[in-house]
Amino acid sequence: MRRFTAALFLLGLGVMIAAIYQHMDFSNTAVNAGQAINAVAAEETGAANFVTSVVLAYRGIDTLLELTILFTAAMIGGMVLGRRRVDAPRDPDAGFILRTGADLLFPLLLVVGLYIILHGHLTPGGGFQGGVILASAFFLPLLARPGSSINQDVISIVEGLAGATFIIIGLLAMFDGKEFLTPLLDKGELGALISAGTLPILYLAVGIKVGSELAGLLAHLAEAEALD
Amino acid sequence: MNLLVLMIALPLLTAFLLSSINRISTLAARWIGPLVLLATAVIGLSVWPQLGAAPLALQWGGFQAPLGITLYADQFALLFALAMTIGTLLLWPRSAENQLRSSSLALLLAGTGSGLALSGDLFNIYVFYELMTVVSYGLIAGRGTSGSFASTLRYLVISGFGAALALAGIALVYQATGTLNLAQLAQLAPEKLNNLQGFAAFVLMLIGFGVKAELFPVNMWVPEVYATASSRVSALLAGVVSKLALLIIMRLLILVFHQPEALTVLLVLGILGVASGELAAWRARDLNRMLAFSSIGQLGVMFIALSIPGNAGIFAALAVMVHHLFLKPSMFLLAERWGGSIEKLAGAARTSPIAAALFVLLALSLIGVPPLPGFWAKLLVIMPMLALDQPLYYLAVFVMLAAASLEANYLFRVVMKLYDKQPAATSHKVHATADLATALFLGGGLIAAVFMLVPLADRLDSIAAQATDVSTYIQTVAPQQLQSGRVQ
Amino acid sequence: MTALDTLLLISAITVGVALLAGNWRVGGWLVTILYALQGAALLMMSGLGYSTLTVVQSSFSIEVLSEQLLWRFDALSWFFALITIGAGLFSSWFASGEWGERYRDNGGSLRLFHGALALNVFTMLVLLASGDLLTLFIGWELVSWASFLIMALAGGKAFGYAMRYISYAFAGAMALLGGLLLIYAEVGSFDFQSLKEAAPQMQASTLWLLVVLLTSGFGVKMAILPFHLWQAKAYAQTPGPGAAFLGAISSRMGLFAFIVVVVQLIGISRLVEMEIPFTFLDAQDLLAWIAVFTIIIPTYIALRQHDARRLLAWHGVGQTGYMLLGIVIANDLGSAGGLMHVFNYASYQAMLFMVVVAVIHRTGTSDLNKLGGLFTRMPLSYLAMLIGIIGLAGLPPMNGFVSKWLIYRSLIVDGSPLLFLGAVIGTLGTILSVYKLIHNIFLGQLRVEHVAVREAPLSMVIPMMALAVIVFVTGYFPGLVLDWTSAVQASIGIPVLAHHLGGVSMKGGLDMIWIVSVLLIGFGFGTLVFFLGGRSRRVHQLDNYAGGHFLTAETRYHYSDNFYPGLMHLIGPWYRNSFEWLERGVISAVDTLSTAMQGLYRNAHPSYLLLAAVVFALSWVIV
Amino acid sequence: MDILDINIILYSAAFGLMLIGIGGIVISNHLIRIIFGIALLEAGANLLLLLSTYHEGASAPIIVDGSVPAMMADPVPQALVLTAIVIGVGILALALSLAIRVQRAYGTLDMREVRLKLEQEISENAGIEMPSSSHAPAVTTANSAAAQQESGS
Repeated sequence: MRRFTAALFLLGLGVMIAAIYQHMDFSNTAVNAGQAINAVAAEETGAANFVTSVVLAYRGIDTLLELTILFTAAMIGGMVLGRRRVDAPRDPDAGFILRTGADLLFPLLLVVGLYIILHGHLTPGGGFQGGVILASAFFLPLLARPGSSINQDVISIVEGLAGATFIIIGLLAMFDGKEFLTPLLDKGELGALISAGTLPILYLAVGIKVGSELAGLLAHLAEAEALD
Repeated sequence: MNLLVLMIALPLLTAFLLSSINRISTLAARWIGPLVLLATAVIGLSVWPQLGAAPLALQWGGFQAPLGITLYADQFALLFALAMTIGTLLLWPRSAENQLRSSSLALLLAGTGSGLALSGDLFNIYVFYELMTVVSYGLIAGRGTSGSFASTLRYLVISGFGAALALAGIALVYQATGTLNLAQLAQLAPEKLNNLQGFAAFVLMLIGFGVKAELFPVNMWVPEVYATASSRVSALLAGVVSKLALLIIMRLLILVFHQPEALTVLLVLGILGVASGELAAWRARDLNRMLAFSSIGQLGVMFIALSIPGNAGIFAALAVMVHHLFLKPSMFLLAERWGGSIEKLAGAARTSPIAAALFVLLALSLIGVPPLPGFWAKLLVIMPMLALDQPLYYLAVFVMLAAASLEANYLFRVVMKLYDKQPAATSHKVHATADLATALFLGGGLIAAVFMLVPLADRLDSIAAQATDVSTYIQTVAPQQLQSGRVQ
Repeated sequence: MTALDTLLLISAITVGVALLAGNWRVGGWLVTILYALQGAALLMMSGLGYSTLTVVQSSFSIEVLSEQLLWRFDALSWFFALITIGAGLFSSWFASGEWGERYRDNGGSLRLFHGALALNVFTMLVLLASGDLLTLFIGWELVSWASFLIMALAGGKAFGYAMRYISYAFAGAMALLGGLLLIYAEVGSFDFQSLKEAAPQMQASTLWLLVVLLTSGFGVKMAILPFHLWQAKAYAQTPGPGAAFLGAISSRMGLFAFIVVVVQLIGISRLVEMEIPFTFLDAQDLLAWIAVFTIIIPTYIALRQHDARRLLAWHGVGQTGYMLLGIVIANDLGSAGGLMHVFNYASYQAMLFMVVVAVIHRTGTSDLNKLGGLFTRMPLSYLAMLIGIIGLAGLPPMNGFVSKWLIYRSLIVDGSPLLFLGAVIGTLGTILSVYKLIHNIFLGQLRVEHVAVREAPLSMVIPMMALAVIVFVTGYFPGLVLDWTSAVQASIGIPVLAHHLGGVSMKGGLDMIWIVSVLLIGFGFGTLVFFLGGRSRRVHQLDNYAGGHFLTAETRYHYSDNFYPGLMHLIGPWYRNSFEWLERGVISAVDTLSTAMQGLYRNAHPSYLLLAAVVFALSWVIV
Repeated sequence: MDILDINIILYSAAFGLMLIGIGGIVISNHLIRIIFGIALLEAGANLLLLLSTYHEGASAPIIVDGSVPAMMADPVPQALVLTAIVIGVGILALALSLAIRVQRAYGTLDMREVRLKLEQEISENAGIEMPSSSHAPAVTTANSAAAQQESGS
């Protein structure tokens, strides 16, 4: 019965959405904050990738907050899942291919991840995408060698410090008499690797933070079977 | 440069660094949280008088609105930012095993709460809201019982559902106006959002943000969460966090959504909330859930107040909110040791006379007995509603008054139990000193309010007037006009 | 500082002293003296009672929500305050001696008792002093909660009854609040004067809503039908003199507020204009009939009680009907009768409760089936009760006769024979049940366990006797009270009753001095004949005959159980407890709704409701 | 309106994803499916956000080698969606870890049973009898007596 009425409601919602769609106006999409940003971003931030400008400069606080969400989620995840039982049975060892592959891939992933992070202000990519690659770099050996584990304490310190770096860079701007999170340093030449002031540094912090948090979270989830 | 951003940044920074600090010194890790909150509270208080004259708009990162994100501080926002900070300080979670984590969570909650109150950007509000939600998951689940996990998960489901809908609402707003800045939205709303799309966006956001504000059909998480979370967390959630979600809805109503239909939706949901909450509380047989249900009822009253058009509604809602801000945490603190079956409370007044007396005081104020502040708050809600002379508002008044008599009935059933001359077989637990002291402090605030009624009302009135002043909001933020046409 | 300030200040001090010193040996006396001081402060304003002063303002006033809150006394307030303080004084006096010691020894807190009593007096004075609708409501709530406090003092069973009371009272208060705020919405002010000016222009529908809300609100406190269930049990469970105080004056506060708002401000003439559709009745008739049923039903419920305190308390409910009836009739005779009945009733009800409490004090029970023959042991108490029940039954020469006469007379003048008939039926029930009271306690044969019983201590007897004197004197010289009621009538805008010291000056009027003198002379003559005739012989209390059988002293025979079997056989089937059923019905309706709501909140799928809410909200606009 | 208008196709995808997600949340009883329903709903909402300033033919808002494209897409929704996705990931992870714990404690992931067990736990902790539920028959005295016998024997 509930399913039936729920399906009816869904149908109703579909009809409502169609009605709303009918009333939507697609003519003025060019007038928006984004286009205004496109016009001034290169000048104001010095980053060639305007999405990066938005993520780190114009909406930097959003990014800080989403990092915090990730941080919090990882922390709560750790808290909820608890620590590994000492006497928990280990997973069977992975095969030769996975182990060797993981060993080979680890430096490769590390490099790719860092590359993507450091070029975040120039090309598509950035701290989040790179961070995820970093996380997989650290998570892969864990799959290959179930006995080993990531030191969660180190992770929590690393992620904390990375997040703190983000905020401290923001606070430095305040010491400079500017608003919190104002980009600092020389903007450099548009399109160069070392340009856009503090944005790449921020992205590095984001990348490390995302990487460590995801790695920690994944490690936790992977061990979930053996938790008390 | 303004120190106000430190209210948000400092707690976050401390939360990030807490585990590093813990490595260096556990003592420092224990005390730095409260100290930081104290500092941020002082910062907030120091800014307070200055905001009375003129509100303040800050741009994160120094970018001109609407390109960057605006932080808009008027006394209305700061009041709740301070409530969040001080509330967290008073209700600092104390758990033996997870002290470090719950300290971080409390810091995060304070920082986010302040940010949520002060934010002037729609998407930023969403992010703050999500962060606050995640933090509250952590606080609830921090109890560590299987019940707390299950209720968190159920809460997460409905909250995630709501948040996604709110996000869709934001998308609709951005599609229609091309901006997320509230000031600019306020400028554009009469032209671009006064249509079906705007209303749909409002409904989606109302229901999305309403989950935390205990709005009627999306508040099913309330009883189970408050029954499984620790009392301090319940106090925080019911007392402060729900008000912040309400504050978002108020901001949206004042600045962006002026449709009369929006008010009617609020009114209907508010009435249903009051009726369902108070009725359900009437049969509750344990104190925690009784308080949970009754808080649904009181939030319903706030929604009814919000539905009154104009300044009077905001004033009334503000008064009810501030009253509830003091009252509910105090009640939950008392429920800390009195949780569980009401039957078992028989004779508890003998072992803890002060707590029982405080409970009576709180109950009286809650049901609105003059001259306690609860009465005046209720009066402020009802008076403008009757003046409107519309059937639905008459119904709302009737429901509120009937609900108050129900409330009197069930709360005094508890009081009667407390003062029962035949004590229950089990011995009663005495409240922890810190809990009782905090509860007394809050209760004392209520009594003090009785003697400062007039200045308090004036103050709240001016805060409400400042909050409803849309033109000042726009002027203060001063968003640059968006250029029409494409770039190059 | 005005006289009113002084009065309120002393009253507040009384509360403080009672709470502080209530447990001391002299605490009760201290409080009693303070009541006397309150009385003195009230007498400073006695001009109000004789129309030489119209109003006494309090210098204390605050402004809240841009409303100026005022407190002041007028003739009506003064009249009620007089009764209140008097009741407080005598009750406190009564409680100060042996009763208090016993109460304390039994584990009661005298501090709380005296504090609650003083708080009741104080809050009532605040209510009586209210100068606008908002202060009226504040006073109203304060009085409600103060009575709740004193009712709940006894604990145990009393908790349940107090709970029932506060449920009724708070619901009533909410109806009242709704009514007052509706007035505010209509008039734009809480001011008395504005309402008075605006009332004639109000629409009939608004007025109906107002009258229903206000009358229900005030009616709960007065315990008129159908809100009468709470009162008797709650009063009966209140500790000793507290019951006397509550019975005497507490529920009269409802009447006071009714007079102020409905009679004085809205005006009875407006009520007459409000026709009930499809009948030949109007709102005034409706109220009058409610009053008559409030007389009849509770009085006959009282007849069935076998606990003395409950019996008296049920009478309290019934007598309210007379007062309301008189005031609703609102001519010079009726309103004077109604108002005077407030005074008279307070005097003998307090006394009767005191007698019963004294009996409990000495015998330990108020069960009418377990008492009897106490006349020989407690003659002064007996005398007090005799005077009290004569008053309660409304027979000359006591004051109750005067007020009832006025009310009956007004009904006849008003041309309402049916109402008159109803009132008389009520009086009949009263006479029957008060006889049951005095017979079962004092007459007949003494029970073995009560042989050692002594007269109540002086601390109890003196207040009883003082009240007895008041009952008799104001019966002899009703003009004393009629002066005050006339001042009240003048201040609330009702024609003033022409009166003199002995009674009413009109054609076919009443002169109590004459009547009572004749009665006394006749009585004296009878006594003379009785003693001089030498035909009487003193017999032992147990030396009785019954049904032709000689009963030895060992066989006690006291006819108390199953009183009035013939009458009960006749009217028994009419007792249907319909109102109890009604009450239970309401409760179970709330219970069902509550269960349903709880079921809603135990929903396994909260998301489902979220979806439904979104769909409904959207469809409401789109469709 | 042309049925093949690109807006219609894109928006139907977004709304369709949302509806499927909502369907999953509302109709399914299994917690994992419900969580995936939320993920789908979020994906739909993100797509909607991304579409809010969609313009056919606009290029990515990146300046490559100093040349500015003729029409650049709005970077704001892209940044917003990036944020929203990360938030979604965090919440998803959290939900899954909670689900693991719930499964371990209650032995089920069926929403109805979880609700029932939760109610039982709350009532037990509060020391009150569990109110009768519409989802489970009330335990009659006969039943419980039989159960006791069984456990005793």
